[in-house]
Amino acid sequence: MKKIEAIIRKSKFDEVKEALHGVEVNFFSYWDVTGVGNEKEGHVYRGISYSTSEIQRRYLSIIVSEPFVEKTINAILSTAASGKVGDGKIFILPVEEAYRIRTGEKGNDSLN
Amino acid sequence: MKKIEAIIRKSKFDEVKEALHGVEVNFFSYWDVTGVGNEKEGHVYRGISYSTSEIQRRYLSIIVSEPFVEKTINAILSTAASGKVGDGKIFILPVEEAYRIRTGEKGNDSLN
Amino acid sequence: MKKIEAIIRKSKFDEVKEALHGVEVNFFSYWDVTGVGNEKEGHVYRGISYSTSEIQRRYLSIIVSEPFVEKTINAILSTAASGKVGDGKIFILPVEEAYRIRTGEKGNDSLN
Amino acid sequence: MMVCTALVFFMHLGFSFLEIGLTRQKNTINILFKNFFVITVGLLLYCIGGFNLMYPGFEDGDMGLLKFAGFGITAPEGGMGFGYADGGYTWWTDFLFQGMFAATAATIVSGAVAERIKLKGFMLFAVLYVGLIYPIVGAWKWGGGFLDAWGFYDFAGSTLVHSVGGWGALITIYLLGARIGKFDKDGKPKALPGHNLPIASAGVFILWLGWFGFNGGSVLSADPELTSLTLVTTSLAAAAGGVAATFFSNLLYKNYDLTMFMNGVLGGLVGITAGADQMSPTDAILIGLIAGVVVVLGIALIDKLKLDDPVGAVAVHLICGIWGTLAVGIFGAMAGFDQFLVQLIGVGIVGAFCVISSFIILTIVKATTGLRVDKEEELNGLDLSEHGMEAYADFRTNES
Amino acid sequence: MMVCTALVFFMHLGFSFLEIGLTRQKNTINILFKNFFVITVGLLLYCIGGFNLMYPGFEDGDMGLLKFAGFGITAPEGGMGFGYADGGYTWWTDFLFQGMFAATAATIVSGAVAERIKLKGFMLFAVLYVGLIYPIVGAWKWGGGFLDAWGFYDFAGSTLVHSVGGWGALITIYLLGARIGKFDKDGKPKALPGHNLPIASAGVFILWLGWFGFNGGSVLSADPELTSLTLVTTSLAAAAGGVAATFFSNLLYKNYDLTMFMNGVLGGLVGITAGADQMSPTDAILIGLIAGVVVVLGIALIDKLKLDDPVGAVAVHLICGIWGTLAVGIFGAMAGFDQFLVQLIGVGIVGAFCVISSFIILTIVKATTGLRVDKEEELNGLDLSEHGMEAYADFRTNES
Amino acid sequence: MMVCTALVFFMHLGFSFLEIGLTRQKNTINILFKNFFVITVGLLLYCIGGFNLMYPGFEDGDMGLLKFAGFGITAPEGGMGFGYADGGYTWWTDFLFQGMFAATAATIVSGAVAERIKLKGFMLFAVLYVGLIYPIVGAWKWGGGFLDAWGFYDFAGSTLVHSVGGWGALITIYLLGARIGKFDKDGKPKALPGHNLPIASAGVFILWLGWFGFNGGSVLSADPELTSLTLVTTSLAAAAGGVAATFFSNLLYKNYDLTMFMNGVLGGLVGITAGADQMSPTDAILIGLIAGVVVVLGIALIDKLKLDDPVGAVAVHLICGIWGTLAVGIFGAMAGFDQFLVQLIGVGIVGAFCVISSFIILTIVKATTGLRVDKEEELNGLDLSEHGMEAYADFRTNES
Ligand SMILES: Nc1ncnc2c1ncn2[C@@H]1O[C@H](COP(=O)(O)OP(=O)(O)O)[C@@H](O)[C@H]1O
Ligand SMILES: Nc1ncnc2c1ncn2[C@@H]1O[C@H](COP(=O)(O)OP(=O)(O)O)[C@@H](O)[C@H]1O
Ligand SMILES: Nc1ncnc2c1ncn2[C@@H]1O[C@H](COP(=O)(O)OP(=O)(O)O)[C@@H](O)[C@H]1O
Repeated sequence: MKKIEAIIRKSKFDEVKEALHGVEVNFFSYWDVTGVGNEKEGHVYRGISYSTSEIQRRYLSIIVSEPFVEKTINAILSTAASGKVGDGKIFILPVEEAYRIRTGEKGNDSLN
Repeated sequence: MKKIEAIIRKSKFDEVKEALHGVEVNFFSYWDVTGVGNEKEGHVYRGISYSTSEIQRRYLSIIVSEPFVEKTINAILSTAASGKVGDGKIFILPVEEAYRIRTGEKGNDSLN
Repeated sequence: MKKIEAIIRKSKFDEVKEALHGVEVNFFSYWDVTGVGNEKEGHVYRGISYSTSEIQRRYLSIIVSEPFVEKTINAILSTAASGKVGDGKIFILPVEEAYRIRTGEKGNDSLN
Repeated sequence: MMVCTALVFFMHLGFSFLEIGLTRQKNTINILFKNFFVITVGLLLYCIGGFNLMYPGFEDGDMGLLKFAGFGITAPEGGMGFGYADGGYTWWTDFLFQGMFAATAATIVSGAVAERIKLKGFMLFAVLYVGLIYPIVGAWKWGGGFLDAWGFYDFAGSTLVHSVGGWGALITIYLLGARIGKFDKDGKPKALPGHNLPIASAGVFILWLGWFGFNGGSVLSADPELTSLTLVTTSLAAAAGGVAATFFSNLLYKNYDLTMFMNGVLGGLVGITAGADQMSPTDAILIGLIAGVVVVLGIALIDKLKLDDPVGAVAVHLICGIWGTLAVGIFGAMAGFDQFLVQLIGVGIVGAFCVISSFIILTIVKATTGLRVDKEEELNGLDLSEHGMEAYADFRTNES
Repeated sequence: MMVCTALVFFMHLGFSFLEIGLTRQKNTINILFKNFFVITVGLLLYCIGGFNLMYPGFEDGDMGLLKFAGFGITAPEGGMGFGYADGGYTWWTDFLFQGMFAATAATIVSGAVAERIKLKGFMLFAVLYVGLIYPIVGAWKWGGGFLDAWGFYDFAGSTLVHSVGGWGALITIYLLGARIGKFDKDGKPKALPGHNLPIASAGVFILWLGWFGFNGGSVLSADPELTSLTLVTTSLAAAAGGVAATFFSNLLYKNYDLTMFMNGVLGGLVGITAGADQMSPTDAILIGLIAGVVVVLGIALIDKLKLDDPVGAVAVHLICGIWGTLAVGIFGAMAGFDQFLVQLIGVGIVGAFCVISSFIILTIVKATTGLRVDKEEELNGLDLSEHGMEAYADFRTNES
Repeated sequence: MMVCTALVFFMHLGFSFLEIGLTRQKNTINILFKNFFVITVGLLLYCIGGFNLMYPGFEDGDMGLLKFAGFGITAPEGGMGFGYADGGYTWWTDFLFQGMFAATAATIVSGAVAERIKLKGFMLFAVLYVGLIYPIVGAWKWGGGFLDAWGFYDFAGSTLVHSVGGWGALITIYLLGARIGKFDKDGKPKALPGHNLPIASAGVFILWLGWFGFNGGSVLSADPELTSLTLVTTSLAAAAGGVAATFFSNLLYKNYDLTMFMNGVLGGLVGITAGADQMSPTDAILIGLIAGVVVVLGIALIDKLKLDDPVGAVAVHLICGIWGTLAVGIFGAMAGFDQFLVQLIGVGIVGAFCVISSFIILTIVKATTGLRVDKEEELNGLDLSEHGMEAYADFRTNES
């Protein structure tokens, strides 16, 4: 099992979600984070123009079993990219175990 | 050391928290996320009935030393379950090191 | 590659961020969480005085390549500490792979 | 007078804001819905009743019932809304002004029972309480009934509006029980903080503004001197109530509690309502100061009784309403022991009637629609479980 | 009358709140900006136009144009704002009252086109619509033009204000297209829930309050009887509209939808506007009840037509505006087949004119500033892309 | 007049909303608390002072003090609130209207010092400023003092209310220093965006509404022509101010800044306040346009001076207040070089007095309660550190 953490543009979320469903990844959790990165966003507030590298991003946390890892990554890579700086990142972390709270089952069975 | 990520129903949080305190797990962090899963929730907005699989969930991040892993999992499993679809998941990830910022100590000592 | 998760006081964030930039760690994501820990905060609401161990904290998620791990930890340790209970924790988790969504590159190259 | 009607109408936004702001976000839509329900249905009920009172058929029935109960209200226009149509304003204005008042009683209840009452149950309760109990009590005094004959004085409704609402609130929260999490296993009260204090504060400002209409309009004439005195006493009592509550609660609890400030202002306003036209500014300030202290103690008392009143409606409307009614016998132009006694009796009779009738109504409600939502629904919030909507769909929430 | 002007001014806050509350947080600043723009520029335009109408130079030009078009408006003061300056109020009050009205038409459009229109395009549209179309139509009736001569009746603007705004909204959303995500691939409507229902509810309360000024002030005299009757009919229609919409939508969709309650109240208010001074309370309630049902059906209809109207402006202002105008021929003192026919013709002519002129204006807009923001900007929200600011900078958001 | 009093009262909600909206969420409760404090304590102080002025004892003392200082105010009713009680309204109304005004001066300061002032220090400052400085200055003109004798004109308080507040704000923010994070190490200003722009916008709408009462009520008579002209000039100046500020700031900074729109509207309102009854509509528009530009430049100037004024109080109230006072000598019925000079002198004297007295008061404050919270408290927000509460307990926040 792997944990796939994807940090994407909020405006790409709907497309990414559909692509994930397309490869049978129907379970995940997400929340919004502030990303500090290369992209700069111009703001003006009361006459002060400033540009910030702190941008709202969406954080997806997807735990999948090994056979799904690649499909998932490809689904995200192909839909979340706009080609402009700031498209985000995908990270893969090892997961040792998973439980489904409802039934108590564990292992890959608990994932779907 | 392990990181225990638990995604639970918000309405179960108070019970889970007490159970965790019951097994001496007094330190953790949590935040609210949107979960995409099997459970569907019915909504109506301005005459449009729709059901969504995006549901607010609470995300608990608990880092514990090995001896606590099982107790923690059992505490969550026994309190967070309602038996209905959508009760959530628990994931176990490896943690290599931990530091307490206040003192700089590391290892298991830093955890409590 | 490692994932550095740091839970810090919100009031220390600006200093931490500058310290990170100081050691060339220019990329990370953060969000606010509720921390359950040793620190207690006194509140009063409509005549009910109560103290809570649930305190708002900021959660930093920083993925760095091995050579940066130590610098990053030191940068955080030296700026986030106030010496009072509740300064927070740093956790190090293994990361297996990283991708830059914009270009699809992977490995350490994708991190900066 | 028409302006006052508009201001009294606007109080319903004030109540809505106050109630929303002092409760948790997961029940926001439910509270708003109840408030819209109360003002619209209240007005319509009032219209139906008002009209019927003009035609013999219903009037006989209604009055007959009351006659049977022995309260000698015999004048054809003995009901609400027509009794004093001899001033410098029209019947229409009076109807609307009174109609806006009527709904207030149910709105007061709405705040106290928030976050756990079943929507259908509340709707049934509100219809019966606004449609029957409030006008019956009102007729006793403003309709020229027996309380009026005895010399009971209640200028703009400390008893007739606020206490009537407050008693209803008290009985309902008693039967309903506390919200989950309000008391811990040992019975110690816990804080369930309101989710939007700016909105709640705005509610208080709007209510204060509305009180200019409430008390100002109750002069029921364009006499500028009396009306303006009324506005001065109203404002001073509000100011004094707020200040007293803040500093008294600061003394007790060692913090500057904004919600106590708000409740103190409201307590002062409710306290002055019964005698706003009888008091000098100094009297008004005294009444307000005492009301402010009373509110703080009242809120603590409610907690001690293991009752759960999220917005402080009982302390503000019932306790300060009683205080204000009695104050007419203590301060101002009408003060005197006899008057005090009459006020006390009036408070007692109205209280007894409201308590009994609330019990009866709530028993009916319990038997038919049910009174309280089930545990799961309450934990998830009434917005999702009763309305299937979220009040702040775009915001990440945080509550426990 | 001056109070009414203040209340009508305050309606602009009501509209702003309603529109904000029913849309997503990422477009909040944009909507607020549009509302500020409409009220300020509307007033200034009105001032420029009003003054010019007083001096022969411009007046000749303007009237000549209209004369040329064959609508026999010949009186020198045939324009807006001066035509009925014979009552018990001053020219200045009248100017301001009318000026506050004028901006309303554009505000109605603002809500419907929210979340996707280009700011510059909207500003251009608003200037032309408020500066030209609204006063031309207004002159036909309130300025003593041909509709007035035919006996067309529109007390406070069901047609002249609300339908004019509503037609503009309809045409603009038709040309603009739906928001991304409003319809799925199969054309089924999806919900894009509003982000702040307390604010939206406050908007409805404020609008209701403002309607006291809107309808009350349109009596244009201090006749207390008529004014107060107007307030009663206005309030009862609002209450009836809200109740009807709620229970009718509960019947259809099996939930208690707060936003339907709100739209129902507004529908009732718009519905009564044309004949507020001609109706008995019972008539008003009937008009309101029907308006409530009409709003619910109207909203469903708009969805079915694949049009996207986030706040329900077309259902509330256009459809209920038409209903209200026709209702003058069906209910109340003026009812009669002839009157109904005149009303129908009036609705038709105004509709045709607004549709055509909107098309022309929007074609100009499209050719110059452009009408719709591009996809990326829309997804990121207009607040960031057009203003570079966030409405709630300190809150963690959640929208999809 | 009573309606105007209600509207002026309501301005306090407007100020609260504006100040909250333009600051960060972690200081919201603190700001609300200060606003409640100012209005309630302000009213009570006013009442105490007002009454004392009616009894020889205090009056002699007070006037003696002032006599000693050499400002020949000798009339027994020389203080505020009684001087012009010869119009068509009652003493009570006048008291309340003036009392609502009085608190405004401290409210203006409240906004500028937000997010870092110590609560106790502010309370002490407000008591002294509202209780002493404001009435002393007011007596010079409205109380029939020497400024009045010289022919200084200030219709509704551009100088007597707004500048008095503005000077206090300027001195306090100078002594207080900027918020942490407002200027970077190189002294370049950074943005600390307001957390709730809908609420801030509502504040502006409410203030505009309140200004109808502020300026309309200051006519202090029921002369409908003058009152209505005043409302027209007030509204046009507001509109012009908003439009000018928006487009001027768009020119400078290339974006459509909603907060500049809001400040521009307020600048226009403050600017017209001194001469609202003396101006033609065209004059009003010109005054407003200039005020709009002045506000934008003023805000930039404050930043350049390394002062930190989160809500723009100095630019709006002080700078536009001065501009409005001087404008009486430039535009309208009273224009003329002599008048301009008198206006200038009046501005100068009031300014000097406010600056000096603010310095003295703040020195006392610093020595007793302390002026500024410590660093930790400021970073954590005053809501937690001074009140132990959160304004939006259920929402996940985001600020930096
Ligand atoms: N090492 C990292 N750890 C955590 N988050 C990161 C890291 N690098 C980038 N991110 C996230 O990804 C977002 C996009 O990265 P950015 O550098 O702006 O664009 P790009 O990947 O196109 O060069 C950032 O805003 C941040 O949220
Ligand atoms: N593979 C996953 N990765 C991340 N989060 C998941 C995953 N599977 C489930 N979740 C989270 O758990 C929640 C409950 O899962 P769901 O499938 O609805 O119920 P159940 O576990 O009872 O079958 C989801 O809403 C989602 O937040
Ligand atoms: N084991 C843990 N897992 C996750 N978060 C933790 C853990 N321990 C501490 N934290 C986070 O760190 C914060 C500070 O810890 P606390 O125990 O209060 O202070 P200290 O580290 O100074 O003893 C907590 O509020 C919580 O958010």
